[in-house]
Amino acid sequence: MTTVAAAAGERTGRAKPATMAQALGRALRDSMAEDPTVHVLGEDVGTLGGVFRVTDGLAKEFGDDRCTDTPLAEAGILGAAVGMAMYGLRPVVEMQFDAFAYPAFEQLISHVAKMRNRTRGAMPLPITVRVPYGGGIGGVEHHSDSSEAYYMATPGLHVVVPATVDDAYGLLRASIASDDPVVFLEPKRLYWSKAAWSPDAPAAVEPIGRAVVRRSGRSATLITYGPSLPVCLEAAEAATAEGWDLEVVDLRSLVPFDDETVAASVRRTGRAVVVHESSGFGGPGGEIAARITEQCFHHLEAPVLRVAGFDIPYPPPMQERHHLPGVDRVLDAVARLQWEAEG
Amino acid sequence: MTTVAAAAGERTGRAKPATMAQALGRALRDSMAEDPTVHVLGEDVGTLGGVFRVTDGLAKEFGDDRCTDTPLAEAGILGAAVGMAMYGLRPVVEMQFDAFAYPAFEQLISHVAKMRNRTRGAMPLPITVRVPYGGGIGGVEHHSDSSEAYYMATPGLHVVVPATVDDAYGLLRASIASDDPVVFLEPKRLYWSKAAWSPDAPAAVEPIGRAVVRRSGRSATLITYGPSLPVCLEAAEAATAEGWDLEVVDLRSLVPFDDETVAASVRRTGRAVVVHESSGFGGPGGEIAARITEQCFHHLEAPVLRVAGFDIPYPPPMQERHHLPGVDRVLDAVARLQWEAEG
Amino acid sequence: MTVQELPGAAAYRPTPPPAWKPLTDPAPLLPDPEPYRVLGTEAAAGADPELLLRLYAELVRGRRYNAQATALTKQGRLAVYPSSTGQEACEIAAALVLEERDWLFPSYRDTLAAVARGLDPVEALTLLRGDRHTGYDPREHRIAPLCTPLATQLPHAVGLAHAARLKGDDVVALAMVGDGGTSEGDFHEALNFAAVWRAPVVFLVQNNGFAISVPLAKQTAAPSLAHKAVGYGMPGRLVDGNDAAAVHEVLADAMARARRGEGPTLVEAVTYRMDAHTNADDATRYRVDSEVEAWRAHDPILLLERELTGRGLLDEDGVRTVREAAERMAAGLREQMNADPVLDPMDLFSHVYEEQTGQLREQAARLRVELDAEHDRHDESGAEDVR
Amino acid sequence: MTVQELPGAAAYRPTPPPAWKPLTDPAPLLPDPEPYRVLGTEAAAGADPELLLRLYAELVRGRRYNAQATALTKQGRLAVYPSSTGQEACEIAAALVLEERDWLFPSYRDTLAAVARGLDPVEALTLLRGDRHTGYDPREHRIAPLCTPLATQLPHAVGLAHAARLKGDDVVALAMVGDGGTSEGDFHEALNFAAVWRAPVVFLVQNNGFAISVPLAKQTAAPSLAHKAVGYGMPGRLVDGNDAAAVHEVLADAMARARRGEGPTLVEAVTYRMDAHTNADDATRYRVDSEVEAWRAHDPILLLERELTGRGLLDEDGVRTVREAAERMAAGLREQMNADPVLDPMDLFSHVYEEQTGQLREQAARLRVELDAEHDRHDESGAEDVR
Ligand SMILES: Cc1ncc(C[n+]2csc(CCOP(=O)(O)OP(=O)(O)O)c2C)c(N)n1
Ligand SMILES: Cc1ncc(C[n+]2csc(CCOP(=O)(O)OP(=O)(O)O)c2C)c(N)n1
Ligand SMILES: [Mg+2]
Ligand SMILES: [Mg+2]
Repeated sequence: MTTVAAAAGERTGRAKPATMAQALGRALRDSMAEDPTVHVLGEDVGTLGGVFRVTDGLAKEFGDDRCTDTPLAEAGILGAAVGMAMYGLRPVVEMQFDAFAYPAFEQLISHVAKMRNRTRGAMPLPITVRVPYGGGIGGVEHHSDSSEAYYMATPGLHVVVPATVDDAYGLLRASIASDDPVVFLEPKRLYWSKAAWSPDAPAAVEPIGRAVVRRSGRSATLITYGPSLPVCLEAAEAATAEGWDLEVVDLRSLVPFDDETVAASVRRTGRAVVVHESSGFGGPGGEIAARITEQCFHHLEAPVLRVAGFDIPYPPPMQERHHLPGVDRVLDAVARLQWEAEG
Repeated sequence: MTTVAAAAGERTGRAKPATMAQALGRALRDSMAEDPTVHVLGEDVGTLGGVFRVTDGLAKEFGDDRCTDTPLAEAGILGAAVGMAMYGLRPVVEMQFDAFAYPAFEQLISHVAKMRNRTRGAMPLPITVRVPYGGGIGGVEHHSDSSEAYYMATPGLHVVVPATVDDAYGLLRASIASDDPVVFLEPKRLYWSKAAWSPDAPAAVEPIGRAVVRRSGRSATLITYGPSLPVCLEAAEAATAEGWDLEVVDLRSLVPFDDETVAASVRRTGRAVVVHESSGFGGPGGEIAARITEQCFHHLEAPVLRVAGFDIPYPPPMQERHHLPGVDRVLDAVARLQWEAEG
Repeated sequence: MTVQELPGAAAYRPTPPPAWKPLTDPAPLLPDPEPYRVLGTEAAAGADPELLLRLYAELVRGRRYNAQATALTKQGRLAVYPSSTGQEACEIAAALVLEERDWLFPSYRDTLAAVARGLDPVEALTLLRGDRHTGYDPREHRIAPLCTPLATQLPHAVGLAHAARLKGDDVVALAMVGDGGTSEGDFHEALNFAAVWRAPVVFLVQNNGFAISVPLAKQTAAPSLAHKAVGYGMPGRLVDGNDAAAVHEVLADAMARARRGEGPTLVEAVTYRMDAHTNADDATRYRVDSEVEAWRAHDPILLLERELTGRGLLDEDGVRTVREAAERMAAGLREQMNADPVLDPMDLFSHVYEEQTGQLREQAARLRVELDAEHDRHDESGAEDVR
Repeated sequence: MTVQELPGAAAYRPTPPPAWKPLTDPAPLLPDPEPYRVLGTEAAAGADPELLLRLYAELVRGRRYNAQATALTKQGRLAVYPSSTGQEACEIAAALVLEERDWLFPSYRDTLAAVARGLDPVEALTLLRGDRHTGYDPREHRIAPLCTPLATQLPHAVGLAHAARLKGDDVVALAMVGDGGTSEGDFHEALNFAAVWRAPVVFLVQNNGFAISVPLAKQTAAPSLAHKAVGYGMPGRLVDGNDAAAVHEVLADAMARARRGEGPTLVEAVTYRMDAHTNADDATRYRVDSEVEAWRAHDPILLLERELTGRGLLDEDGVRTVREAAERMAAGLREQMNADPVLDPMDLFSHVYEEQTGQLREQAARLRVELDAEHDRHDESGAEDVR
């Protein structure tokens, strides 16, 4: 793993409001500045700066060879990145939207995830695949898929999902620095979320794989990540009116999965709801609920419940609000956590 | 849905030992004979009869236009099948091996699964995608993947996995007759498993979506499907020596999921182990365990446990026996079902 | 006709190189070195005046449609609109060249082709308004759903054309794709299947110079996109995509060829996207105004108007009539799009499968409860029912 | 050199059709109508006798290697073997044409090329024996892992060659693929990227007439597979794949071209798979013996032997020496493959990630317990330790 020293300093610069998109762009820039083997490639990432402007300015600063507009072919992009990584580069691939990563599925599953294992460690592939993902931005079909279940089920991949501006920077730096391939899911609807953040002295970069408690509470635990974190935090606030003091855990990475943090929280609270935007059936929530139950069975006052997108294809923009798990749906699940049993 | 009258008769013919591969071939043949819109296409399905000989004889009987050797391009095969279905045909696609279905992933996820919904029912796609899948046959890399987690997580697809010779016939007939797309996973290592079976008067075709209790028992329920059914039945026999009377549920389809049968069994036994060959993390077992827990929480004496393939890329042939869940691993999980609590 | 019976294929056996022969003769497959043109050339004399006038009226209408749809995005009446301004000759010719029984496979940019084929503009725009994924019954209109994942509609067109041929139906599929889309694996696989199966399908590539911001030179190093045809054993045709008469003629030839059972054709129409990629795009980031201006002089409406007026087939009155009709269409569209679509959220569960699964029934019931609660809250607060 | 600086690309701006010019001149890209040959033609006079002798020795050795590996499947020493018998000229020429610093990207059929490049045959065969996915360090040998998913290795070769060029290293990648593999989308995307990036890569298609059972005529309708090159703007070359001297020369030219920075080349070598697809295949189901016989008369070893003996460069003694060396190699391979590989099941968890996750540590611990129990049982029963 390359060092990420530049990012490891103390936060000394003056914090100003920054968006997640800006923090991601800055993470790319800092990675490229520090490590000449980092190359960005994808559709429209160069001259245009990406359709979400995350790569804005990189081609100008580092040249077209470091930030490259590729032909329009996702399997080709990821396949070429595999070859570049085989030669010692550290490619960061942008897939323009979630559903447009599917053409690269074979390269991802059959090569990216398996090359280190196939060569018994001789040829790791330090590739980061950035995927703007999820709904809530009024996108037409194919622009709002939550695809994390596919990647989670594939041994050999790391799956990382930032939910805050800080983490967007830190986790992307850590992902690029990782010698393992990372599918880096960027919640599109948080791209323009803002937080006080100093690009000059970003917070220390933590290794991938640590969940974090975003809000402490004692009644029950909401377990979530990425686009659903703000929903859960809002729900937790609203829940105080009902007398519930909810803990909120942000997973930050689905692989590796931080069993310790999650189990510790649920053992404390005795109740848990997993919240995500992805469809429920076969989605991440099943795995998470099953793990919690295996590890905390005798601490559980109620079954772990799941609040998720419905088991339907992502709806058209005018209907998406009905699909996306919102505060009410989270609170409804909390209410179903068999409180009467408490007595 | 087209009728499957020919198969709905009583079993009157003389039963002889038949393999699952033969029963599958017979299902294709009978479907084609009955319904001229059924077309088989894929790599080597014609002249050769498929690398597993499942389509043997079809090109001869029905001509190359009904059973077609395609160019070597899985996305093209499935994409063409979409167009054929749009025109009213009922294509049955063969993917040569599990990992070689990945190039068709975008067509499957972004079109096959979504076309009915996209067109509000105007253009359903009655496509069956046959995938010889799973390990245990000594196949080199890419020939032994368990890919059901990907398909399960995709609303719009049915996911069917036969485990017996009878079901191979019946479920394939039902899948082809279904107006919805079906990913039909054929456990490779059961291709040559035999059972007494009469091809002349196959058993009645049940609709997709019903699990079945393969062995009744009262101590705990093993929930499984496809390649792991024989393992579970063997484990259940062995378990009698320990005094455990295990029930074995064969899911037969992962989508639709038969909550009733599964929950009824677990409510009776109070303990459950989910067994499958696919990797555990993010695999079907998480969903299944989570559902059971949601539905049977107060009947459970112990958390639902999972026995699955390890969270590793599928190993080379000489190592696969260590990866595949066998009888011992199932019994070990049963032993961990907190029997002491019973007393 | 089975695959084996195809000329060439029947006889095919691998032969050692001393006797090796190409499967097909490459010479007739190669495109002309320059895009074919009709307007302003000698070929124009042979063009049917009625067709030219029809094309003209449709081009003007199409231009107006593009402008109106773009305006609707500004009013929040459309979620997004990828304009085909500048490319109307391709859109219109593609629609007009089809018989009623033929099929159109449009990409996400091709609502105009669908409208020119007769689809109600509101139905055509549903995807982009954001209320439904597809606003029409594809089978009724023989227009496949507007396709967003690039090039994925091409194998569909091949499969459909193949199925029609097997059934003995005289149906040709015309599939549209952009220059960027030609880089996708699905383009390759579709063209190969089409040629091997001799499917009655015509591929129309609108080379408008860009895939969002990426210019053609970063997309391909080929002499032209039409040259890709030879690698599949089908003819490649290069045409001036702003010359409606030329596009119509080349496509008509390709359709006729397909109908005769001679297989697919790849047509590259060289054109230019005058607007930004969509209303959300900022084209100044990747191209210079002078380039846009150069193309303005080669505008498809201009070219046709010049031809028609030069030949006395069109006068100021004629122009006015055509423009007025286009204005009426635009006004109608504006009005229709002013109404909020009436949507039932419960529809989300209606078409996932033929029969709702138990899970979906449960989820639908949950949403029902939420909606009723929302309804009650709105009733109490006197607010409008948003369902 | 950046993409923008490439000739053509820098100047590229979409121009309206009156001024339209092809990006590249198609004429030099088209393959000759017949496969290029050296042996038995006038060109043979120019061939280096030493190279011919080297090729000959390697062909004979390669044929013996194929036979031995096939025999090993019968003895259960290999899980499967896809033989390249009949295709040795391609395999050997591909290996010999590379400099040490160059990279080879073999498909699953190309263990012979890897062995001819210097890889230990046992290491080359590990995948097919079934003990490891890859038996060697790809970076040490500059041989990518033998690739099973068809055509997926081609974009890897492009990416690697591109990376090397960006670094200023004089490295060319040679990527091998079958006729069937050319139908995959990855083939298309790789060739397009290579041409746009001008990557120093050579694509060698071994057209051996079949993809398992599917003959070329069901795979493509193209004049030849080499004709696909023009669609990417790279030269296509057609060569007699059983003429080792010709394959070597054509590949050497393509390598030199790539080294000069002129970009990729597509080479189609017309050859024939004399054995079944693999030992598990039954070729009688899809082809007739007479066809195999016709190709036997055009055997790569025969062609070269005829040339060498005709020119007095090889006599009976020379043939015997070469055959004996091949026999020694085969005997050595037999012996080496007789030993059971020593495998540690715990390795299953060692290379999934750089650092084992908690989950994997737990799973490894569980397997450890199982193995210990198994070990104890075997100890008790006096059986061998199978770990
Ligand atoms: C598979 C896929 N990848 C990426 C995209 C995102 N995308 C939408 S339009 C577009 C550019 C398309 O360019 P082109 O094919 O030339 O068509 P044009 O927009 O010029 O009509 C891209 C990259 C997509 N829709 N599908
Ligand atoms: C993506 C993919 N699809 C299918 C297969 C199964 N398969 C293995 S070899 C083969 C035929 C390959 O034919 P060709 O490319 O001509 O190579 P050859 O076997 O003749 O060397 C097929 C279909 C595969 N390995 N990868
Ligand atoms: Mg374009
Ligand atoms: Mg071949």
